[in-house]
Amino acid sequence: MLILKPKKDFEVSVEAEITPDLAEKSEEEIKNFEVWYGKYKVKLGELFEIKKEGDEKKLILDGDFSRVKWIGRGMTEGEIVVKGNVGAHCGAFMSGGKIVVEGNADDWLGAEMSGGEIVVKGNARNLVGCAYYGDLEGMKGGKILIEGNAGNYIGEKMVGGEIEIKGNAGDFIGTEMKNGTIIVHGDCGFVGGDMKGGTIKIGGKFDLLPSFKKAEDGWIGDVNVGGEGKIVKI
Amino acid sequence: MPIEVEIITGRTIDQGKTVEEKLTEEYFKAVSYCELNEEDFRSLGLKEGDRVKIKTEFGEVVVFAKVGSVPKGVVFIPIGPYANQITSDDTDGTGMPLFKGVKGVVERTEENVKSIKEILGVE
Amino acid sequence: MENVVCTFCGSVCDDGVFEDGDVRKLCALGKSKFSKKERIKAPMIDGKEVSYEEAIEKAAEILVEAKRPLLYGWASTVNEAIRLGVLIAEKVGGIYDQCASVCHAPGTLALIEEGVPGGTLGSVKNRADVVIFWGANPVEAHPRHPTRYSVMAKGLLIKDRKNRKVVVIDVRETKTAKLADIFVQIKPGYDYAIISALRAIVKGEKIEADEVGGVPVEKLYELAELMMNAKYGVIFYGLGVTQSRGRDRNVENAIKLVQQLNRKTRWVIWPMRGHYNVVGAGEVPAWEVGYQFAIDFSRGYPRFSPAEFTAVEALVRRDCDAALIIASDPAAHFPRKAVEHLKKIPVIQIDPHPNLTTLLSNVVIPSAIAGLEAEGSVYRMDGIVLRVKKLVETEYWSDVQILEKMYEEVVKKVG
Amino acid sequence: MLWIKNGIVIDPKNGIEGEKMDIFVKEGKIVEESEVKKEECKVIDASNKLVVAGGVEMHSHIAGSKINTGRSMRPEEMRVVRNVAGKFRAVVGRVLLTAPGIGYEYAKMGYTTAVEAASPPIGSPHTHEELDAIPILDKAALPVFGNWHFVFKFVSEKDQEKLQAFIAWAIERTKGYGVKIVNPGGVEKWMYGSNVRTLDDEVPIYGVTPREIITEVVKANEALNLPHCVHIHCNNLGVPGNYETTIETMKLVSGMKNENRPVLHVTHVQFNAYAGSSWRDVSSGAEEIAKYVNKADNITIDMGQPIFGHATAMTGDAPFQFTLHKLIGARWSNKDTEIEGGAGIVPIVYLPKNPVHALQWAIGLELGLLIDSDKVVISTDWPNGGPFTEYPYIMAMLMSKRMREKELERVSPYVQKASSLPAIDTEKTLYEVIKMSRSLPAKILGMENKGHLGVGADADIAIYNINPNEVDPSAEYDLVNKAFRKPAYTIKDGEIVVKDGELVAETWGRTFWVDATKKVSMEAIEADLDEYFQNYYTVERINFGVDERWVKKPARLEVS
Repeated sequence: MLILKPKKDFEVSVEAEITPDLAEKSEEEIKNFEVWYGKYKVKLGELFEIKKEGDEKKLILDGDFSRVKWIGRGMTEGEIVVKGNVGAHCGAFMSGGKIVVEGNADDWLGAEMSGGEIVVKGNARNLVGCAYYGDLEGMKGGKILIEGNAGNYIGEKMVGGEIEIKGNAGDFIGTEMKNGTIIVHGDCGFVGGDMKGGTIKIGGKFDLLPSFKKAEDGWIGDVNVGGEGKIVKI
Repeated sequence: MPIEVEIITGRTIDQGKTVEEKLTEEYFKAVSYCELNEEDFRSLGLKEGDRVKIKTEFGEVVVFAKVGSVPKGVVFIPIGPYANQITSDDTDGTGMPLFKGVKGVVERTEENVKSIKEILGVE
Repeated sequence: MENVVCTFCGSVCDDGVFEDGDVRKLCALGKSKFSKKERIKAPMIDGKEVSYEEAIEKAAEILVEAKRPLLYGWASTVNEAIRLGVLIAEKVGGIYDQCASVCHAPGTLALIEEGVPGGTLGSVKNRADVVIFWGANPVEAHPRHPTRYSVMAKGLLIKDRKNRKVVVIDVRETKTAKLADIFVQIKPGYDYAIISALRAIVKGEKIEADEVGGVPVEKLYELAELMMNAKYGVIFYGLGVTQSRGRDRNVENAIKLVQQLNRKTRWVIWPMRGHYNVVGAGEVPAWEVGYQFAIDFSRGYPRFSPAEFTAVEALVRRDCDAALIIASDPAAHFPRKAVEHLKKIPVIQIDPHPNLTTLLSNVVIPSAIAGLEAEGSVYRMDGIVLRVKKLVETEYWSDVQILEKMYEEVVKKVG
Repeated sequence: MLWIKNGIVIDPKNGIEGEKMDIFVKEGKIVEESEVKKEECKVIDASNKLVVAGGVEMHSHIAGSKINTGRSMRPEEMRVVRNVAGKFRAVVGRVLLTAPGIGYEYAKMGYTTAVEAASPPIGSPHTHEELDAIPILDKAALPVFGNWHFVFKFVSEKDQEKLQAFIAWAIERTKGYGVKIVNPGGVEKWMYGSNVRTLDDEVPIYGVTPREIITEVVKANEALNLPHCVHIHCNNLGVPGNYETTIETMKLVSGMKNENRPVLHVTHVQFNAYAGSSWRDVSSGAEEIAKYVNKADNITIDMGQPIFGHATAMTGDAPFQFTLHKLIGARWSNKDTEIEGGAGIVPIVYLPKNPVHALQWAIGLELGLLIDSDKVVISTDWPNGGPFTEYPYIMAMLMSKRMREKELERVSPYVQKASSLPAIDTEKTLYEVIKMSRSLPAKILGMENKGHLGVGADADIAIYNINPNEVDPSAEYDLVNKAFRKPAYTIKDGEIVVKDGELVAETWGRTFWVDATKKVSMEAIEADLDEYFQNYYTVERINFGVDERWVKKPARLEVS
């Protein structure tokens, strides 16, 4: 297990593509692991206090990581626990393991992830589980649970997996989604634009698009793409 | 009584004509007002030259009030430093702030309209 | 001097007549561009007048020392200057962003998703029998657009205003709405839903709702009918679409509508780009480094991310620690919170005229006015390149001269 | 001054076929041995190495609005990092590339000249701005004429004098190099939502046909005696059965002759060489086309070879691009351009197991193999067929049946019945592929100082780590493929720009343009120009085009 603590309030954001694999490395290697601080490549040890406790594949990020991006990028196994907030692209491309964010998550949480689990105890911002610009598929598998609220553009171009939001979500949920499930317990804006398949379950109020047809247990669409996606009230 | 509105910002000819002379009285005049629907204008008890305070979750600003061709419940402000006191700084991950469609409230006020330098906080 | 190219809006009219410091044939905005105005008198560092060389060296030092400098603006200068800006951003490992990120960049995001079926303004003038302005108000933002290119323009197939139907779709009855044959007033924030409805109707689907976004469904059927019966139609969209709820998704949806319409007849869609060379501010970096805006060079190669590297995001997130502002005025046009951070970091400004950003800048470098005192290439809103001219002599350095020198200084410092 | 010592030279234009010899360079030119002071020369030891002229790319989309829109719409293409900023520019791009990347990557393959194959006339200032951003290479651009209303008008009036004057005017104004035609008449019909299907379909308003447009424009090009012949992208591109249109187009110039070059270059023929009546029964028409081209003495082609993987279709053939968009459901950009023509862009992927894609791949190779090597040029029509950086693959494939057999194993079996590729035994020689990538394209372009190593030629030289007298390309195809990807040296205008496959210097090449205005009377078209600019253009006539002083390093070729 590896415990990281920011040494200071960062002037600009830090890009640290760290995964639980790092916990297996020697203390020396961990200290010298390169991260980006603005345009400077710096050693992890320069920005963070490092404490290693055994070889378990687990990272404890203790403190405010809201200005640290790309945490857990492409991780395959192990666990990351963020004690505070976390920066953008957390868990992007991850295929396995678990990330728990005790605070809030920034944009692009779990973007294009294909497996594993992300739990955010606070709120998440925009583009959760989405596809990066130009890519044709967003989230492919795994699960994202947000216990608070989420922002706009959730699960765009999703082809698998599940996103569950306990609170409210913003606008444009499940746009161009092909498969998988999105659950919003609270309210949200437009839902399922151009969705081809998959299911969106909503507990609260939302904006229904005119390109959906009423079905027995909700709505089916989007007719503009000959879609068979389902919007279901829960 | 304050009324709830949706705020939109946009270009105008006068704003455009003075955009390279921002430290002039003409620019100040071009950007320090808002347009309200006639009905809203009356319900706030306003007359030409009166001021209103507009508040949103992003800030507040005092501007002159005019009647304009906007629907009820919509307020138009020319783009510029006054509008930007109350527009959304949240880009929802797109990079584009929500310059049109922020919700807020408008009320009549006796407070003065700040100068541009005051708005910017450099004076 | 005849056939002078105007440097105000994206229409880039090229038929101005410049005589004795005055310009004819252009609109009120164009005239204002060529009129005499207050200038920044001399280069300054912290309010103290210095030489160009000193100011530029200081600027280079700030950019090189910053962890992540933001280089923003570019919409009101020439391509040659923009290219140097991109090269400097690459050298100093900064962010290149440009004015589109607060106007039409959502259109670029939509381009990424769907492409853009478009045409030049001449295609519209010659062929368009239906013209739709969606969330666009050219009468106030592009005053000669209606006469030169769209509403009243005459060309190959359209010989008369009567041959053309003009539709304005907006949340308020703008001055442009008064030129229209049909005005459709919509509820703010419902552009996306209305476009989805139109797509469904064009596709032959039935709409179950009675109204969409404040528009009765019958009216949408009429509009869809008009669109399908057009021989050559155009949607010009404005900031009403890109700066409101839905932003790029609105544009993307409108593009899908145009794709659908092209299965039946011909339609094109195009953004009403604002500044005279805001298109160039995207085209130049696209060929130099692959992207149009929101480009970060901190890793020595370009990366694109609107959620992080647009100027507003970089400022609101306090993710830049110095800024070079050129040919724009973010202090006047950015949300308050973004301006707050701009006030805290070292700012270099290059501009002919004093503006709000000048009041926040540590290094101010006055420049010659492109299109009046300096020449260069610019892109009209439809991507057509025109050459703006040098009409009068000046002592001021041009943007190109300033940036060439700055690039030289930067190279000296970083190698 | 350079002294390239003991290299094994292949120089088809000068009939040199693997001779050990020395090459001398002075002031950017190849010179006689007596011209240099040997003690002042930088000596390059080329022992056991192949020495050839720098490659000449005659059809690639290297600059202008299409390629740039392609970049903007495909950030996923631009995420591949090729070079980090430092001594040289940062370069990104998978198949699409940034402008610096184009220069670097061509040079890293031993190519030193490249021509932008389709420049919209009103977009020519943009094309030149991008050409100016491409380092190292010598460049040129071909403005597109086939759907320009002036051309329709003068062709419909059968007025050769005006047509010639117009072509000379247009090439001068756009700082162009030659005449390109893309789907003549078809792009205009796209403005009404359709396309032409035969050479005799009429264009609205003007009543002219593709047949008339092609015939008259070729006549004008020959009367002007421009260095480059008419360069045509045929009608019906991408339509099964279109090989017949292609041959019919070629027949239009039968009987016409030029001493120095062909009179018609038909480009990316692979896309125009389909037999069959639909995508279900599509097959190769390459053999028929090859038969015709081999027989004709005035036609050349280039391959338009698809490479498996990502590509971006971008052509001036706007209606085809829309059809492609509908067919594959990918994003689509379109640009209708004033009264000049149009363009479109659609991303594609060529998959080896896809029967149609595999067939396209096979047809490209068939054309390269079946057509005489003095009539077919190597091209991928970048980025339409895929990356130009795979030219070494194409060269190796043309030289090795064994390599083709191996490749055939991984593609759809559909090609076995729909094309003749599996049965072709031909193996081109090194001499032939050097011709197809150097002297032939230079000859078709009319660039006398390119594509060869004779005295007076530009010192654009590539040196590869293979000895043509020892290597057996048929068996050692891997070696050949690798060698062409990593030149020992690329020399541009006498400067070493690439060493051991790595960039070592960034230089700036020239932009060639052709001036034929002295051969015509401009007065003939003054009134027409004024009329059309006033009525149908949205820019003033005086603001149309490119002044020579705006171009970084212009090189004017006057036609007399």
